[in-house]
Amino acid sequence: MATTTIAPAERENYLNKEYGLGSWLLTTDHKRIALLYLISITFFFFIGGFFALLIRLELLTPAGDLVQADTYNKLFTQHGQVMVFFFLIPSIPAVLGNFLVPMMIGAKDLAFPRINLLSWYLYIIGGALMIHAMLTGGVDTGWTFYTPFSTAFSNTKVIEAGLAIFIAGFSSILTGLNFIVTIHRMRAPGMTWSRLPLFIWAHYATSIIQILGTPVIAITLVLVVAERALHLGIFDPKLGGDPLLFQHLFWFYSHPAVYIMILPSMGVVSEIIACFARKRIFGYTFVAISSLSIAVFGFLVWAHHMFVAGISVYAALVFSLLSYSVAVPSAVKVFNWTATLYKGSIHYDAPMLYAFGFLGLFTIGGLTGLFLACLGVDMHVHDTYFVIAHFHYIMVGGALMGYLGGMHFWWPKISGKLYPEGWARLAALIVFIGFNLTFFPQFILGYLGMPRRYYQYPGEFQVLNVLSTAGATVLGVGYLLPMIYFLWSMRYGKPAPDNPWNAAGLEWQTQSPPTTFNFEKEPVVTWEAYNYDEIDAGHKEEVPVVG
Amino acid sequence: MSVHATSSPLKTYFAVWVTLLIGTLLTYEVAKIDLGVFNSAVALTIACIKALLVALFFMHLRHASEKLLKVIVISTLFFLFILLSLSMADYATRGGGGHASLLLPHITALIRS
Amino acid sequence: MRVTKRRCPLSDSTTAVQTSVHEDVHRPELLHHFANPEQQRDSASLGMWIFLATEVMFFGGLFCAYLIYRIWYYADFAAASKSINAALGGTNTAVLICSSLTVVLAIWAAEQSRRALMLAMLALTMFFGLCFLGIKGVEYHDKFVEHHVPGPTFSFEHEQIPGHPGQYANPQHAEIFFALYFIMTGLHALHMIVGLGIFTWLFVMAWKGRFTPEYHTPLEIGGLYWHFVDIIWIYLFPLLYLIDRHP
Amino acid sequence: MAGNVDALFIFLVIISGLMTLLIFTAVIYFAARYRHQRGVPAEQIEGSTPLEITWSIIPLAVFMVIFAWGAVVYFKSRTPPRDATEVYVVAKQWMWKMEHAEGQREINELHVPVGRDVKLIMTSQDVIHSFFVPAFRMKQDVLPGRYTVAWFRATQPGTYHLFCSQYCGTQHSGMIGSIVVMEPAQYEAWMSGGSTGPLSATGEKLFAELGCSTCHRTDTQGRGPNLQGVFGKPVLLQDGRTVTADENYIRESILDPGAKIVNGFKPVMPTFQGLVSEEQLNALVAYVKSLSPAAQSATKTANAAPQGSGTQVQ
Repeated sequence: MATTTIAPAERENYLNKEYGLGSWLLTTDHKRIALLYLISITFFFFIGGFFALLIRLELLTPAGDLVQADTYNKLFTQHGQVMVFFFLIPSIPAVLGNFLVPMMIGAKDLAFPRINLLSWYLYIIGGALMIHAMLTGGVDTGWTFYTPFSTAFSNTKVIEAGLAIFIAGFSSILTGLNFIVTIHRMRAPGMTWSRLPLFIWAHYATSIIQILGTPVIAITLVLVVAERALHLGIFDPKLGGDPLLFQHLFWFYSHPAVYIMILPSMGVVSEIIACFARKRIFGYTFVAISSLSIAVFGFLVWAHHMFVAGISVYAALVFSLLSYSVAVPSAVKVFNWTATLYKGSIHYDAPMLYAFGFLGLFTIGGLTGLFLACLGVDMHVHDTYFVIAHFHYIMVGGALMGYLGGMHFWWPKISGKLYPEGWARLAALIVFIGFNLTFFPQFILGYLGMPRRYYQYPGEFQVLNVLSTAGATVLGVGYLLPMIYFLWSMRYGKPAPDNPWNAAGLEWQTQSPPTTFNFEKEPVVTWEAYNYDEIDAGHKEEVPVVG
Repeated sequence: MSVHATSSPLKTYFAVWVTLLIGTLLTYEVAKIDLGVFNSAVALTIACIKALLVALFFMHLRHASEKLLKVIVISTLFFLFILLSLSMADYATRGGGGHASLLLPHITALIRS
Repeated sequence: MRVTKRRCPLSDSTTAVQTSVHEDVHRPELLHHFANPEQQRDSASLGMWIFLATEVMFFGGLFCAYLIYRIWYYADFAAASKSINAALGGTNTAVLICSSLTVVLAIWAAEQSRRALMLAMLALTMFFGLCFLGIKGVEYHDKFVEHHVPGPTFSFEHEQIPGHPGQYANPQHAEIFFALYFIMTGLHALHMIVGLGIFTWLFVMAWKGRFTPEYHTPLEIGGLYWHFVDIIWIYLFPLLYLIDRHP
Repeated sequence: MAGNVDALFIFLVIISGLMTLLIFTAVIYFAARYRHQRGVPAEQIEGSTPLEITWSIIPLAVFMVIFAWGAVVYFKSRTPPRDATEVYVVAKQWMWKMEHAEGQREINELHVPVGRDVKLIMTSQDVIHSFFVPAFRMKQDVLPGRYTVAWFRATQPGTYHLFCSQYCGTQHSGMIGSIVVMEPAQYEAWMSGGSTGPLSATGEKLFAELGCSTCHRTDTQGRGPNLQGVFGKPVLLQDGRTVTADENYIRESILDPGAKIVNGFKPVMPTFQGLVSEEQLNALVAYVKSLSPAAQSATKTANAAPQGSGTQVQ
């Protein structure tokens, strides 16, 4: 199964096959496009992170003293827009998904390689427009674009930002479309649905949301842009429109969008836990089905963002009830991951540490979601720092932790190099501690009543805000570290073997880094997913796990 | 899913075409008769039948040997239905007298009559 | 949608993957990463259907807005709708239905290797498409002249509400109708223009003799798109033109 | 009300605390107990359907309890008591304007007596704001173009934060004020000063000035409906529907008179959109309400869903 030979440096692979800018910018190789995405989303991550740092610095003191109120409003708006639309949504699907989906199912490429490249260009055009909007005045509507503020009151670059996200949305749609077709049509012989890695199931579920949810925000943004440019009255109560209609349409996408961010991360964690516990995932079928049900139920719950917005109480009841339908499959996943550890043979390599971090943070993030879905409590904590803390636990604690875990897990495959394990474990620890220090105090702040999007606040909230800012600096270091040692490893890292973790999965059966078409020979799958018993049985003298 | 092997014969195409044209004419003419609320119902029913005909025969959905395409169509319509119906759930039950309320006045009118 | 069947630039520079088990069926239009033509055609067709699902939700947001305001401002919507020329809208519906017929005939012709018929049908499809846009242009022109285009020049004063003599439509609510009318029909027209682009390309491909009875997937895929645009119009017509037409 | 929300909150904290503890303990215990040891292979376990069903059903049951409890608390907080004192709130960028039914006006401050139910009838002049008093665990978005309603009962004298919790532009974080809760005696003293007369009296004057009284007469000769006793009652419309005459209906009828014609009347009333300010509108609504002393507050139906009884300014 797993080969232990160290790859000779001169072996041809997707990285050294062709050189030059053109060979990258015109590539249709899913792996190269994944790297293009990796570079671009990292760029946006650090822009968004820079905004976050400024926000935290401003909130160090109760008075608004670091930046102007308008600047602060632009900071949190652009932090949200950049992080949500230009980092989190493309993060795992467009980087790890792009790289791994074809390899895991034994395909040579995605079904539509050129559409794949097109979606990267759309992302770049959207991103460029977003940056242009930020440089020429910025946006101050909040990432939610609530009307009538965004359509009739804001004096900032709403139209440009709206179009930027519209374009980036199509990038996301095309990625989802590509994945669905690829997973349906390109599986290698023997790769049945029940043999698919859970990573693939998660991406399949994600893609469903991408193709069915994203167009709704696209049209909503078209309406916002049109209304702002031409003074139509679709969302403006002064002209007969209903601002709540905007919120309905916006959240119809933006709630499921949370699952675009978290589902792939769940897929990553399933792979990592299985590998480092040397076990098949407990309840494979249930974990796979829970991904799909999260995708479907995710569409039924959007108005829980609107409990105090002025919707009908009866609708609020329905949406609150439905919201719990998403909580069940999420809980099922957590229980199954935990049960997978039972009687495992657990290794503590860096990816596993990230997976543990994910488990802890996602548990807290998920459970605090119960508070927000609960009508009586949401009345109090809605639009406070409680909400901020909750969704950062899901999107940063969950999605980003999974992304980093995945990056560490597959970095040897992607780059063909090994990163320094000690540093990686340290970074995982720093991120976990920094994260909790940043965001846990925000739960308390929210309960005490500090509203979100405040650039100055009453003095009694200061202690918790200082804690949070302190945590943010730790977190910042935690995020910088991996970037540094990943870059370092590309030049100085030891060459990675083809399967450094002795992991199951087709992607490990090809060389590191893979050749342009992934496999020397079309693989034929004759085994179930996560056949760690067979792998370990075949290696009695154990190949030492790297690290 | 072999599409080209299952193309409908020409006769079906022309029959569908004529039906669609008749449907269009029918929609147009029925709209001129006052049927109250049933005007919209009739118009939408005809539109659905026409759309179904196009999908089944022109887009070869009827002969798609694979269930997948049908599943995609049905589930897309399901999510569209979710979007429309759950937002309506809000608009229909906002109480009181403003015109944001859609359903409640109708229900009271129904009970009274 | 990418429907091309030509090779990717990288495919011919490779040596590693020429060991495909399906090498015996290699044809020029078969992309390197597909095992066989069936897989390629099925992928393309599935891709288009999923894209159409996306389009349904794209228009779905508009339908949602339309539905709510139509119920809120029914009388005003009826008055505004009555000011549009329904005969033109009806004609356009018929034109699109005819174009859908010519599309299926073109595919049928491709299957029968009747190249001339296929080219004629493709040309006819484009002709109908242009007719549609022309008629649409006339309609838009009428609305422009009547100051029914939302914006600073918009005016809808003293327009009777159908069935309620002496009652006039609220111009603001009528403006919402026209905003939705222009956005919905405008986006539909944009899809028509994209469709015309696709069909121009298909026509060129057909002219060059790229389509055979075995291989004409681009025609089928382009056709799916065209029919879908037709279906959208089938709904737009009664919703926008025929709200209340009784005398 | 704060107590209700807190009890529920604490319940949730306990539930989720136990859940976190369970998962963390299990993860840490398994991770330590089953750490990799040479020669001890992992034991492959396929899964267990009964276990999956158990850990789906039990959380679901707990969730349903949370849902039901939350719904009860929410429903209660959305249903203002009938005899609540009414305060009109107009939000604008970036201040809160309050008008007591008795006529007192305040900016960014609201004085209320301890132990009395206070109903807020709120609207916005520009964008969406949100009326948030953390101490009362109460929050309601304030929308332009319609009324939303909230209520509270303060139990402790003191000064409490009032925040705008819906982002509304530059000075969003400056749009804060305070709720001053006073002992009844102090409150009466405060109320006795600075009033220009009850809000309904202002409304009555306006009603005459704007010429409303020429058509809306108290006899049956008027071209418009007689407004005596209308508020809170069902109104039969021309198209056969019935609506409840609540604050939003009055508001809509002033701004968009053609929207809901009362059965038996002609659509002759001109719109007052742009002619009356939000404050004047509030006064007119208060006046129409004062004509129905029996039903100071809206009827039961309207109360059940008051915050939803939206109307749009045309």
